[in-house]
Amino acid sequence: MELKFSKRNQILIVRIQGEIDHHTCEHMRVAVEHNFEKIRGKHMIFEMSGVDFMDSSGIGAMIGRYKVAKCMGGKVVIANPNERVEQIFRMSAMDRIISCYPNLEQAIQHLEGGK
Amino acid sequence: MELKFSKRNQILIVRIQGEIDHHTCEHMRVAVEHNFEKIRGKHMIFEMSGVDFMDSSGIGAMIGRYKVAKCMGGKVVIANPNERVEQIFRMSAMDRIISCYPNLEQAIQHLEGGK
Amino acid sequence: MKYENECVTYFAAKSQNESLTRVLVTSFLATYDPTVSEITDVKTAVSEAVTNAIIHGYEGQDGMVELFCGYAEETIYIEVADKGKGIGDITRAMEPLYTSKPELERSGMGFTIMEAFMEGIMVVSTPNLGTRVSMYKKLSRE
Amino acid sequence: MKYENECVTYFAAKSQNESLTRVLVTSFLATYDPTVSEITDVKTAVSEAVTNAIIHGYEGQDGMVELFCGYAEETIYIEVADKGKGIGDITRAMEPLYTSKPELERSGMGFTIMEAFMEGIMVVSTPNLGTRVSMYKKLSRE
Ligand SMILES: Nc1ncnc2c1ncn2[C@@H]1O[C@H](COP(=O)(O)OP(=O)(O)O)[C@@H](O)[C@H]1O
Ligand SMILES: Nc1ncnc2c1ncn2[C@@H]1O[C@H](COP(=O)(O)OP(=O)(O)O)[C@@H](O)[C@H]1O
Repeated sequence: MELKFSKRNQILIVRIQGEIDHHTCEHMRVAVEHNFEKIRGKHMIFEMSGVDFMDSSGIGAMIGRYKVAKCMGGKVVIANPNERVEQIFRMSAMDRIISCYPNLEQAIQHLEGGK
Repeated sequence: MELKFSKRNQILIVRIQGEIDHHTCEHMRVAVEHNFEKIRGKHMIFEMSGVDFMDSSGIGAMIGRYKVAKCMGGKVVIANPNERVEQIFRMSAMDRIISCYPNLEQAIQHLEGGK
Repeated sequence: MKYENECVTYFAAKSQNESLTRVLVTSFLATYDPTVSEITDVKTAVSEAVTNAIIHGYEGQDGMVELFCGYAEETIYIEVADKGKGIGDITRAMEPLYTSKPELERSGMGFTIMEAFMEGIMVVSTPNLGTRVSMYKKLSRE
Repeated sequence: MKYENECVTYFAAKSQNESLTRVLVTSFLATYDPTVSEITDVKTAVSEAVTNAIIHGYEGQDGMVELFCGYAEETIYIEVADKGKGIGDITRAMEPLYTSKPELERSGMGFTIMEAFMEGIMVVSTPNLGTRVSMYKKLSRE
């Protein structure tokens, strides 16, 4: 797994490349928390067009990040998940707290449009 | 392994894509013999730029084809082997009976230039 | 059962080996012309079961995990086993969203995904002796 | 020996599994930042030993082949074993160009390649009981 971080106002944008499993989630958790604190972020967007595998560890990791963002009054949003990733998110009914958008622009719009 | 056959006069040109091991060599042997007979070939050129793995089964297969070509008064020549493939050929001293050329044109020239 | 092909692997219960098991099962399947979606189904189910063996079975302690792959009559058979902690209440463990380790960011969706992506699943477990998850899936093979 | 990571696989002695063993060993190595050339070395040596177990050990008959991968102190350890025919004269078997099966288009270069691409190799064999080839290679890890 490779992670690329960028920010836009109070949004931490995380581009994930590769496989999301229990092993790589450990690494992701640490790196995301670190960068989120550094930019004093409020929201997180996970851009997933480069994700070629995800199992249920990905759900756990997203819910974990959701809790962190919620503490800051923020949200977590997924951009560009492939069909499989979206299917796994839907199965867990996680889409009720974390929305998926077909691209980064719409994800940003959603977060900046809301309060 | 994928094989593509073409001919030029009495030369059967075999483009190999993929991995050369004991398993795939079985398939190659049958397909090459069949095509060599069909075109009533004399020489064979194996174009190996697409070979990403070869073990000693490849040496055995090339010597096997050399014997067949020799019966027809012909030769076997390798074109475009990567460094590894060439190393394995050199280790077996096979380069004394089967020459390697850096590209298909030189391989053809060698066969058509000779008698 | 007589398998057309079979392969059993024992590996250290380390998370770095999760990807190895996916690679292994993908390569095992490759001979049988699976669809991309079948490969992903089986890979995901294996990943869930193997992760469970590592996290829940051995809870980070040393141990060996077994992964069996078998193929017979257009069907792929998978077994993942550990000699770890075992599961007390299998029915509850298999409920969607149930997890005994929320503090490790588990979602409780592992078994649900295995059930959704494979055709059949059977779990045998004895507390302190270990767990064996057996799954199968028929390939379409058009 | 205590390995940092280890993995042992038993698979049916079928030639279709030769590529599976290469994929497995590549994936096992991946965690340790090997160079491309180190990966190819180990993959090739494994391919030779596994092919020998299938062709010479079992001679096309049913049987199971064992592939062990271990890692400790920057060194990869590989063992390939079969319970097949065994080797009568190991010294002769290891000579370059010696093969007992020229009719199957074998080149007799298998052991020579294993020796060239790995750092150490040991062969233990008993006629009618089987053969175990143990190899190791230190990784450069710059
Ligand atoms: N191999 C195992 N050994 C012990 N307990 C297990 C094992 N697999 C699953 N469990 C138990 O079943 C529960 C549910 O598993 P699962 O649906 O995969 O969700 P999760 O892994 O996210 O907790 C786990 O939380 C654990 O208590
Ligand atoms: N696992 C094995 N079981 C029985 N005999 C073997 C085994 N491996 C190697 N041999 C013997 O050693 C010989 C040399 O092996 P090798 O150098 O790999 O060349 P090749 O496989 O091309 O014959 C073989 O021809 C065979 O007689």
